[in-house]
Amino acid sequence: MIISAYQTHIFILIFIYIILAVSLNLALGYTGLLNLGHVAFYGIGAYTSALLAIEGMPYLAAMIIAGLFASVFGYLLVTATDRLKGDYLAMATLGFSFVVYSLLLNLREITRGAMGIPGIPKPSILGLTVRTNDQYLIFVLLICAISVFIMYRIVKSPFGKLLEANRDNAVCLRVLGKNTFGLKYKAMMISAFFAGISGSLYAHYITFIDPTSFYISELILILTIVIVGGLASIKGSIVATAVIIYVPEILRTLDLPSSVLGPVRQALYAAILIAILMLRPRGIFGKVDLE
Amino acid sequence: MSLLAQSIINGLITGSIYALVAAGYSLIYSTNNFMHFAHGISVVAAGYMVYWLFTLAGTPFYVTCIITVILSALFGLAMYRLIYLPLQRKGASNVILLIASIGILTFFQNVIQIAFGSGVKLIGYIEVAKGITFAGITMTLLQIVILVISFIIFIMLYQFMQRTKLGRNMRAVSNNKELASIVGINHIRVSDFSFLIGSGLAGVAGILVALEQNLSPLMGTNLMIKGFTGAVIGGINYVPGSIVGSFLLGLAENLGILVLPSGYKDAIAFSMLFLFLLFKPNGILGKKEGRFDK
Amino acid sequence: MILSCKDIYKSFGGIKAIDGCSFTVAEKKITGIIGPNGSGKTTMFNVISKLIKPDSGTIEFKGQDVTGLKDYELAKMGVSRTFQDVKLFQNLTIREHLQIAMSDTDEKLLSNIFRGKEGDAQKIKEVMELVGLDKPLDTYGNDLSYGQRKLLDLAIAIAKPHTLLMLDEPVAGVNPRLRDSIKDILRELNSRGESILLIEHDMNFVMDLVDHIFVMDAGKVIAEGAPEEIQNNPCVLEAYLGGSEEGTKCL
Amino acid sequence: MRTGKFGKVAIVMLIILGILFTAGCTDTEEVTEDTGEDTITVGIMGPYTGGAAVYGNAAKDGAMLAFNEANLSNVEVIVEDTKSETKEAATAMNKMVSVDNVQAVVGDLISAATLAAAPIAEQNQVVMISPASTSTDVSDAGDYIFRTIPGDDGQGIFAAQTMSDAGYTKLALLYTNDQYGNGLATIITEEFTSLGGEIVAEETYEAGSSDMRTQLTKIKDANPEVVYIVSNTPDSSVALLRQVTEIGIEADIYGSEGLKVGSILELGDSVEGITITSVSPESEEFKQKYMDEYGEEPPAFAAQAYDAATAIIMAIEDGATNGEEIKDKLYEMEFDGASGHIKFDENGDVEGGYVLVEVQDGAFVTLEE
Repeated sequence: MIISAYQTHIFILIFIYIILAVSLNLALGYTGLLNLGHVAFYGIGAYTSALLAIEGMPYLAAMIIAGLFASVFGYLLVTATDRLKGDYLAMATLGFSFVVYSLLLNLREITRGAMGIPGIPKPSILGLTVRTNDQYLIFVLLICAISVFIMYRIVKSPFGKLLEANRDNAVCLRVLGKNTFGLKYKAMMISAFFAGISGSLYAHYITFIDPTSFYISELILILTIVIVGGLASIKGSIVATAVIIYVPEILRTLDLPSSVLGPVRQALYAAILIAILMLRPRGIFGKVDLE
Repeated sequence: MSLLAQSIINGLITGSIYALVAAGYSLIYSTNNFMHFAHGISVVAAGYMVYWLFTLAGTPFYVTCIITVILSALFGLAMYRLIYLPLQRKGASNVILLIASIGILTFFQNVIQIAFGSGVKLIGYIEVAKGITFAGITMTLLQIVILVISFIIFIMLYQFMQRTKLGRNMRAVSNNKELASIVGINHIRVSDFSFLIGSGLAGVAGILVALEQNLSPLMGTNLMIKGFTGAVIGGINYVPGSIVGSFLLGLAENLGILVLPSGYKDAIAFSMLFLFLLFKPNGILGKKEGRFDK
Repeated sequence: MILSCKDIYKSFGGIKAIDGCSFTVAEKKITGIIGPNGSGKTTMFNVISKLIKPDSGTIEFKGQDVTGLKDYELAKMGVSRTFQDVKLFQNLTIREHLQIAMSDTDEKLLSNIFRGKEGDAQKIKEVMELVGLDKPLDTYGNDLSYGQRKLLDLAIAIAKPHTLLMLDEPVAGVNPRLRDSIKDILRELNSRGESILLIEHDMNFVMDLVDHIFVMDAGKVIAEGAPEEIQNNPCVLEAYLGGSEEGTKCL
Repeated sequence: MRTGKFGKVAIVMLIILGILFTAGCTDTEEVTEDTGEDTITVGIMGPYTGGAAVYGNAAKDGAMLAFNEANLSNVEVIVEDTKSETKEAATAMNKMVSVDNVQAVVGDLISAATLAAAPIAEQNQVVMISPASTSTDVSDAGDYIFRTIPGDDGQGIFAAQTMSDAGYTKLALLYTNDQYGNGLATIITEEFTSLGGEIVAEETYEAGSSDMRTQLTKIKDANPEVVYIVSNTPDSSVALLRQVTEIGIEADIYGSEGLKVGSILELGDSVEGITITSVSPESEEFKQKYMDEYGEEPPAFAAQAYDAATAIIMAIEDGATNGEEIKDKLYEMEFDGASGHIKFDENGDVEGGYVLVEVQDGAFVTLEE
C-alpha cells in the first residue's frame, strides 16, 4: 500500500463520516429539518448491526437491517415531532439523542450498558472476510461511494428539488399539491437509514462500541462538519469531513510539551473552527440559510 | 416519609442550581433566539475567577464576588460583540451561531485546563459539615442561601421584565424583532444588555456553584445541558418560566429515582425535555406562540 | 358552480375573522372578492385552500364536499392559488419552480432516483411567455424583484394543473404597466375557459375585469352582483368609507 | 459566477488537503527509515482532556519518570491524547503504530479506550500495557495486551472480603454508571452475598455528575452498615463525599482506588476515616522519586504506569527490538516494581495485591495488615 496504516485509518474514518455528514445534510440542509437526533440513528445502527452480527447474522444483512432499524426510529421521530419546527425541533431532537443515549446505557440486558460490546466481528461478505485495514478501506470506500451516489441522485432529482422547496417555503409547496409531511418522513427516513449504515461500518471497524461513542461530542462533530461544509452542499460536507477529521491530526505534528498537549490541541481546533465560521459564515460551500 | 421529604428538598437544591444557570441562559435566548451554549463556560469561568481571586490570591470574599460578577458580564458582552454580532452581520443563521458557541465553549474549557490544570478545585470558603436537620430534613446553610437567592432572582427578573423600560424592550424584541425595530427599539442595544445581565447572572451562578460543588474545567457542559433542559421545560422565552422549569426538573429527577433505578436519572430529565417539547413547546409559563409548522 | 362555501365561521382568540360567510364561484367566469382591509378576504382564501381550518361551515369543490381535506389534497384536486405576500422558494431557479408546479410524479422517491431532470421545456416556455416573465430560467428566486416574483407566483399557479385559479391581490404593489399586462393575462386565461377567483383592492382593475363580485366586510358577505350593481350599492360605499347610518342597515 | 467562485475554493481546499496528505506520507517514510536502524519508539497514550484527564496525566508522568530514569539512547518516547474517547484511542493507536512505528505502548487507561485500541495493537504486533484498565474483557483482548493493574475481580473480591471480615453484613453500593463502576459492582455483589452479607441498596450516577443527594438519601434510608463507593471521575468523587457528609450518612465509607486523588483531601475533616481498597501501594522509593520530580504524592495509576514503562524498558534492555520480542520477554519476566510484584500470566494480567488505604489527618495512609 502507498499510504501508511495510519492514513488508511484516517481515510476509513473520513469515509464513514462522509456518509454520516451527507445524510445529515440531506435532512438538515436540503429538507430544512433542524435535526440534532442524527447521532442517535448512528448509535442505533451501530448497536443493531453489532448485536446481530454477534448473533451470527451475515454482515450485509446486519448492515441493511441496521439501516432500516435506524430508519424506523427516523419515522417515529418525525411522527412525534411533526408539528415542531426551527429551534423547537432542534431542542426536541436533541432530547431524543439524549434519551437514546440513556437507553443504550441503561438497557443492560440488551446493550450491556456501560460495559460496551467488545469483539464485534469484522465484516464478511460472501465468504470473504474483510480483515486488514486496507481491505476495510476499499470496502468502506465502496459503501461510501454507493451511499453518496444515491443521496446525490436524490437531491438532484425532482424529488430532491421538492425537499429544497419544502425547506424554503412549505406552505407554498403544499398549495402546489405536494404532501410536505410525506416529504419530511421520507427525507428523515433516508437520512436515518444512511446514518444507521455508517454506524454499522463504524462498529465493525473499531470492533468495540459503548454508549459514549454516540453522545454529545459525536453529535457536535457531525453537526460541525455539516455547518462548516455548508448547508445543502454534498460537496461541502465531503470537503468539510476531510478538513474537520484531518485538522486534529495535523495538530498532532505540533511539537508541544506533553503537559499541555491535549488541551492546546483542542483549543486550537476550536479556534480554527470559529475562524472558519467567521470567514465563511455559511460554510465553505453553503448557499442557503435556515431561518 | 422523611425519604420523600428529603428527596423533595434534594430536588429543590438541584433545581436551584439549574435555575441559576437557566435564568441567564433564557434571558439571552429570549432576546437573541439562538442557543448560546457557551453560557456554560461563563459559569465555569466565574467559578475559576473566584478560585483564583479568593483561594489563590486571598482577595476578600465579597470583593471577589463583585469583581467576578462584573467580569462575567463583560465576558458575555465580549462574546456577543466579538463573535456573535459579526457573524450575524455576515448573515449567519442560528445553527451557525450554535456551532460557534460550542466552539467558544470548547476553546475556553481547554484554556481553563491549561491555566488551572485538569484537577478538581475547591474554594474552601465554607467548611464541609453535616447540614442542619429539621423535621427529618437535612440541608446546609449554603443550600438555603442558594434557594433564597434563586427566589430573589426570580422575583427581580420578573419585576425587571414587567416594570422597567429595558425589560419591556427585551420582551418586545423577544416577541417580534422586526416590529420592535419599527417602533424604534435598537435590538443590538437590547442584545448587549441581555448578554450583560445574562452573563452577570452566570457570574452569580458560578460563585454559588463553586461554593456548593467544586470546580473542574468540564463542568460547564453538564450544567449547560441541565440548565437548558430546565429552561425549555419552563418556557425558554420567558425568564421566570425557565426558573420554575428548572425547579421542576430538579424535583422530577430526584423524585423519579425514588421509583426507578438511579441510572435513569438523566433519562428522566431528557424524556421530560422531549415530552414537553412535543406537548407544550412553550413550556409551563412560556407565553409566546410556539413556532409551529402548521 | 365550481366552488361553493357555506356558513364559514372562523375566529382567532376572541376575534371573529369570518362570521358566517357564504359564496359561490361560477365555472369559466372571473369572480372577484372586494372589501376593506381586515374584512376577512385573505382569511377566507386561506380557509378555502385549507391553510386554516374553519370553526364551522362546509366547502364544496366541483360538487364534492372538500371540508375535511388537507391543503395539498385539495390542491391536487385542481385548486391553484397565489399569495399576496409572495415568498416562493428562494434557493430554487425559475425552471425548478415551474417543474415542481407541473410535475405530478416528483413525490415518488424510488422512480426519481435514477431518472434525470424532467420538465416539459415547451410548456415552461409557453407559461413564461404567457405571464411575460422575461428572465433566464436559471435565475434564483432570491434574485427576483417583487414584481417578477409576483409574475412567477402567477406562472406557477397557472402551470400547476388546475380547474380553479385563486389569486390573492395579483396587482397589489405592482406598477401600472405590469398591472395592465396582468389584466390581459387574466382575460386571456378566462377566454381559454378558466375559472378564476380573485381578491383585489384596486377597484378599477376589478370592475373592468370580473363577471361577478362579492363584497366582504367584517367577515361577512354584505353584497354581491355584477360590477355595475356593486358600484351603485350604498352598502359598499359604506363599508369602504364607514360611518353613515344607512350603512348599518346593510348588515 | 457563483459556481466559479465555489469551484475555486474547492480546488484550493483540495490542493491544501493534498499537500497535507503527501506531507504526512513523507513524514512516515522518514520515521520508518530512522527506526529501521536501531531506535525503538515507545508510545504513551491516555486521556489528557475529558473527564479522566487527572488520571491520564498521572499515568503519563509515572511512565515518563521511568523512561527518563532509564535514559536509553535507543528509545524514543511519544505521547498521544485520547480524550477519554474510544474513536480517539483507535486513531492514536493507528497513528503510533504506522507513523511513529512504535513497538510498545503504555496505555490506555479507560477500559473502553483500551478495548478499542487493542485490536489494532494485536494486529500490528505492538505490545500494549494498560496501567489502569480493570475491565474483565481486557483479559481476552489478545496476546499483546497486558496490564499492570489487576482486573476488577481482584479488587471486587478483596473489597467484599475486607468488608465482610470487618463484620459488616449490610452493604450499600454507590457506583458510577460506566464500565468501571458496573464491572466492580457486579463482582462485589456476587462475592459479598456469597459471604453471607446483604446488599441493602444499589445506586448509580453518571460519571461527571455532581448531584447524588437523592441516591445518598435512599442509601441513608436503607440503613447500611457500610457504603462502598466506586468513582473514577475526581469531580464526582469530591461532590459525592461532600454530600455524604452533608446528608449525614452515619455508615462507614469504603471506596475504590479511584477515590485516591489529592483533591478529596481538601474536604478536610469530613473525609477522615474513609477506607479505600487500593491496589498494592507504590513503594516508598517510587513515592519519593515521584515527589522529587513532580512535587506531589503519586495519584492513582502513576505507579502502575511506571511499572508498565519499566517492563518495556527491561524487555528492550534485554535485547528485544520489536513488539513480538517484547511480548515474549514480558511473558517471561518477573520483577518487583513500584506497584508490587509484577508477573504477567497467560492473559497478560498481573496477580497484584491489594491494601487498605485510610484517610488519616489529611493524608492517605496505607494500613499494615
